[in-house]
Amino acid sequence: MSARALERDRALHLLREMLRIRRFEEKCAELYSAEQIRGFLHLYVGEEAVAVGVMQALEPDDAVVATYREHGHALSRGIPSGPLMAEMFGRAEGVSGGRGGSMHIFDARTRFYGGNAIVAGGIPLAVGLALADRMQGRARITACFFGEGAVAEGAFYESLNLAALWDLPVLFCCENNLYAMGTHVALSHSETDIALKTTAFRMPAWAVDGMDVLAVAEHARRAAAVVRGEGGPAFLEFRTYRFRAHSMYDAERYRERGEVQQWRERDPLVTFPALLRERGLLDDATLDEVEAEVQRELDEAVAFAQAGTLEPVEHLSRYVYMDERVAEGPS
Amino acid sequence: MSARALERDRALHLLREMLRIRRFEEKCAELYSAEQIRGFLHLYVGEEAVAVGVMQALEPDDAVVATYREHGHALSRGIPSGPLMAEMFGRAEGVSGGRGGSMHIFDARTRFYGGNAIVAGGIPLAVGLALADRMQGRARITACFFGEGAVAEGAFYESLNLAALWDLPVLFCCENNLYAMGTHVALSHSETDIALKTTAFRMPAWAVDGMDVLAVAEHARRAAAVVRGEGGPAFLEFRTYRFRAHSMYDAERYRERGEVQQWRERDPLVTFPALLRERGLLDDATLDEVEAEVQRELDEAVAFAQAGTLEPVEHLSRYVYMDERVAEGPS
Amino acid sequence: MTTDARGERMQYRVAIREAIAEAMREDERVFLMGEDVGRYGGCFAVTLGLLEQFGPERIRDTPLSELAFVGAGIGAALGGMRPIVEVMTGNFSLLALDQIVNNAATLSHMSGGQFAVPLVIRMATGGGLQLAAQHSHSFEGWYAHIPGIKVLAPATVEDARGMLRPALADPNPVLIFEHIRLYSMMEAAPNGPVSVDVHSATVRRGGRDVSLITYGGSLHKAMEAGEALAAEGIEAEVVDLRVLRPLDTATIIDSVRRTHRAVVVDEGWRSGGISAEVSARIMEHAFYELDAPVQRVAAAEVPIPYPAHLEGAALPSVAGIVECARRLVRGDTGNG
Amino acid sequence: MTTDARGERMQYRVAIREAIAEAMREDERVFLMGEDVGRYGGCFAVTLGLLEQFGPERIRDTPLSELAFVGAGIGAALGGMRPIVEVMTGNFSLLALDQIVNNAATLSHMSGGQFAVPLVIRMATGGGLQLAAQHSHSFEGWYAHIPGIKVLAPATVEDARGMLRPALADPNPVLIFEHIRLYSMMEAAPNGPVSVDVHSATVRRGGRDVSLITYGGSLHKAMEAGEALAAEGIEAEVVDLRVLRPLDTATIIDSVRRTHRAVVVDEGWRSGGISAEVSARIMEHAFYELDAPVQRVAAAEVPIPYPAHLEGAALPSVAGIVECARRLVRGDTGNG
Ligand SMILES: Cc1ncc(C[n+]2csc(CCOP(=O)(O)OP(=O)(O)O)c2C)c(N)n1
Ligand SMILES: Cc1ncc(C[n+]2csc(CCOP(=O)(O)OP(=O)(O)O)c2C)c(N)n1
Ligand SMILES: [Mg+2]
Ligand SMILES: [Mg+2]
Repeated sequence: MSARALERDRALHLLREMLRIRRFEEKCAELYSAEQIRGFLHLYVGEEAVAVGVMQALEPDDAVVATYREHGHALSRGIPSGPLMAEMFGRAEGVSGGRGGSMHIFDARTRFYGGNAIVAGGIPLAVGLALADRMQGRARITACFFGEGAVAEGAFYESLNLAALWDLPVLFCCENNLYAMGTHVALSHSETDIALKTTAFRMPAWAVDGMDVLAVAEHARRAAAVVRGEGGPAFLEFRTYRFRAHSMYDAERYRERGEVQQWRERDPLVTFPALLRERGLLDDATLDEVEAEVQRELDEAVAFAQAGTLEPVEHLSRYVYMDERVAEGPS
Repeated sequence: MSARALERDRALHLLREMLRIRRFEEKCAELYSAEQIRGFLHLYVGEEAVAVGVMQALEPDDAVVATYREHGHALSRGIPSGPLMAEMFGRAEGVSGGRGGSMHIFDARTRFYGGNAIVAGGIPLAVGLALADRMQGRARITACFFGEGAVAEGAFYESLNLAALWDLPVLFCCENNLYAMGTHVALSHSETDIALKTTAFRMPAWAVDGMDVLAVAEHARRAAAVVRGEGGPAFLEFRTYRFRAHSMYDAERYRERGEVQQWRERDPLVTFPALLRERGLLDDATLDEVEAEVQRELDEAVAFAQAGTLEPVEHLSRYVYMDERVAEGPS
Repeated sequence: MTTDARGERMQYRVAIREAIAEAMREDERVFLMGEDVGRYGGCFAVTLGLLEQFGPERIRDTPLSELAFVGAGIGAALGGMRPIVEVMTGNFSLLALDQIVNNAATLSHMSGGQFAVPLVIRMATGGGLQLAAQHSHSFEGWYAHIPGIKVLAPATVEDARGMLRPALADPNPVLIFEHIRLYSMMEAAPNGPVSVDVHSATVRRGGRDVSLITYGGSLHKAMEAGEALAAEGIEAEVVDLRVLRPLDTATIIDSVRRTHRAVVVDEGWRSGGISAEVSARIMEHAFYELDAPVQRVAAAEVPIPYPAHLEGAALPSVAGIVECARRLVRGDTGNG
Repeated sequence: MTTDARGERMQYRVAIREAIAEAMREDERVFLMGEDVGRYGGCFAVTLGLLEQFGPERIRDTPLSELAFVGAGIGAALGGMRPIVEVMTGNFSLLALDQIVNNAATLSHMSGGQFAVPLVIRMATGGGLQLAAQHSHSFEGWYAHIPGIKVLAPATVEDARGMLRPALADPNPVLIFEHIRLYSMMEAAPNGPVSVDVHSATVRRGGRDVSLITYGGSLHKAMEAGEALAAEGIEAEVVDLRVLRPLDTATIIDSVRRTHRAVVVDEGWRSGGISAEVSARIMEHAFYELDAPVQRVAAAEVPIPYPAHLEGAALPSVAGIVECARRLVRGDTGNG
């Protein structure tokens, strides 16, 4: 394949991945209104470039730890959309057997360790996963996602210190979307330059435009190489924005419509296709094709979820305790 | 009084205060061996310059929050040595009514809020005390002491952020004595330059020679003025050393005798008297006099404690709940 | 359900909001802090509009730092304020537990009575909204184990409206647990400055055949069960504990003396829940009054799952209460 | 006290140390982490010498970061290791509770059984060394409320030696509570690789008049009380619960069936302690076997104070157990 063809392939892949997330979540919002999805639903709309970009830097054996806003990470990590949608529906065919719902996506096959709904609750887990790799002499890394709000939690600081102190292969990925629910970063942090936090731990950090999927991918690639190579942690702060409400219960009293509008101009699903067109890598026909593909996958996912079954009530207590050692996936 | 006389007075005051702590604690160690003091006993021997120096910067209305290693802070804050020693003995005449013992010194009169035996557990309290002052428009400050080990706790980071974010009048005083129990600072922190931690919070910080009581007093004075004036927090890291074991249960396997020896050369109770002699502010007679004074106070304190009574067992449940609003001291 | 409320009907969340606003108007020392209590309006919309009324100093949005801001609440109480700290849910409060148990609950006692901690901590509790295994648990019974704190569980709009005032007047730390399923409930609430008793349990429904002893979100299930049982000719008395620490043993025992049978209903997990404590107290104080062993209807011992049918199966249900009470009254407890 | 131990006598702390060393020798995936477990030798000298044997990678001193290193233990377990995490005392473990309750206890269930968390957390518990209100409390009964974790309480050197192996083999998080007063106790311990049963309670002393049901540090008080009661002609059966979650109800009930009377002895606070759960289970499973109401001897509901006489008064005592059992057997329970 020519360099040009390669570039085009890669670009279309990134676009397709972001689109898969966008369409998947738009559908989720619709299904939420239709009461087929319940509980808390946190959408990633606007932030897709971050998950998609970072995932390009991971190997199949690496681990991912994410938050309750993790559909994008799950999809771009390779969790099939059918079981993912079935999970939203609470069906037994869901990726977590339907028990977790939107906030608790788990997948042993892709080493996807949640889906954690305690803000910053996944960060110590990531440190531990990396510790296990380090002690077992494996070259794997763990990518750990969290918001800028999580950076106020003690768990964040304790974990960064441990990771740096013990030289653990964690790629910390902070998604700074300026808000923690309704609390602006300036009301959460005395020092709003999030990447500076790592000064306290002697950890290398980079701030990255999280609306630019190529920038994300490039920084993630470099940082992941550092982490994999030397075994020590690295920190990436992605400056991004969530276009929609925090969850489906949010009236968005805390920000101006104008602010959202401004950020929408930087929508990666607007700017990236535009860039590709400019570079001659995308035309209407191709975009239509990608959209159609994505739509097909989504339709199948919804059909899969809707055909899903409910776990028998008699199984309620199953897995409160594991009876025997389970296969630990590709661990 | 002449400037010289003033200087002499002040110098002798500092010396006397440090000596009071040293002799008090040496006596405590002895009484511990004699089983008159029980539980955990953490001595401050070697670190006296820190508490004594900082206390010079406080007004009577300010608040102090300390740790389980707080005899020095209590004495230099003005808690009388009789009730302090009685507390060690668990007598009803103790400053905390005998219920707390060595680790839980409380004194409403001097606004001494513990004596906290959860590492870093007092730091959020200090933030709250300062918040109360700020909201009530009072110019008081809160001095909060903790070790470099505590700096690894999430509570530390969360608290620094809150204090800086809300511009609260807290003077954070980190006593970096290089060890947390048996764990060297290099095994606790990926970044061992503790004062740098505050970069994460935009808080002014200074590192100070904690073995030099004049340096401590001078830095504390300046920092306290900043805190009192502008209302925002400041951070002081005191580089110091504990000469004795962590507590009475410690075999000190984690450090070389030579290291202790080296630090002993910087003992403020050696170097400060030497300095005063050099400057012609101290002679043998005066030192003997101070020693005698200190000894007299100590003898009285021990006698007071030994004459103390045991709280009746029937009072065990008293103050689990406060029945009526108590006088809140000078709050 | 409230017996002497004469005011207008309002939502439980509004009742809490009004109680907070009233306290803030009356006492300058009162302030509210917590995550998203201000600009967002509260994660369950309890505090909506308070920021506009009282400003950001007194309706204080905090960073995500449960341990520090709860600790700061304790410190502020020591410093002369009357803080109301909101922790979003019981599950998150575990992050602040050290400050609550090791500081708030101990300071008065271990200082020999020198300090009081007049602090109120409010939090949402319970399941039923499909929020899954990190948002749905009931820890109020667990907190009720800790000497030095008090634990309130308003189950009615009247209590939601009236418990805050005495809680703020109390020189001790008081935790208030608000059940997430009750926030939207409408009931009549008393007008004006009100204070309800925060020492006693109360009988919400009289009956002679069996006592259903419960609190919070489960009260409403027990009341419904009472109706259903009445239709079968079984007269259930429903006791609302209201105060989980200190427990009002006398009201419990009085009820059991009347009915000689009891079912404790609790949304906490069964083993080691407050239902066990109630059962043990009846054992100790009314053993010879019992015609049958005290039963418990509690949450299944599982992390609460997301799907509605499994969550429903995990939590106490009206049908489950009815069946348990029926068996108890009919003398079929399967007890050896 | 142990019945079938044939090995040499050793301290409880040494038994734990040997169990750790054995596990580390046998399984490369096992490692120990916690504050001062290495260079210091462990705050209660349990791990003395292990660093020299196994090196700093596997005997890992941690910073003061309970939340993160317990969470890292969970993560390491997910990643294929078999971590033993030491938290110095139960009081400090509250800082890590979020990770234990919201992660360790839920991950298997909420992931639909995809992940196991084969983690062991050890901590010291209990009072009696005059360590006062932030070091002396007993939270093992509290932890026993949480589905998804298991809770062990070794009361003998044999159990201290033998419980670690099955705990490490368990794919679930297992918490082991070591009573601070037992560390220096000497008893015979079994030799070589040993594993004790970690599912059952056991009868440590036979008797027909009353069951003293207890565990951990209180076992020894109950045994002493048993002696004293025997001298008065009262034959007490002493049940050591050993496993606090899941509780072995059958052994408890069997004993009550024999004795028809029970006293639960627990160093945790009375209200909402594990003693309440034991009482409630007897209520549910053996009500008709009871000749008198089950009694509890538990800690006074106060933060444990420093002075010996007050601490002594706050904790269960041999005399208190004897008196309670005597009154129970003589039929004087003051129960209405
Ligand atoms: C410990 C904890 N506290 C509070 C919450 C409620 N909550 C859920 S998401 C959220 C905001 C988190 O903000 P951030 O970390 O920036 O992530 P974002 O939602 O912006 O992606 C809050 C407060 C929670 N889930 N866990
Ligand atoms: C939360 C918590 N963890 C562990 C301990 C046990 N402990 C008491 S003091 C101490 C070391 C603290 O070191 P540092 O903060 O440097 O203070 P220092 O003792 O050196 O003055 C430890 C680990 C504790 N008291 N609290
Ligand atoms: Mg955010
Ligand atoms: Mg230190």
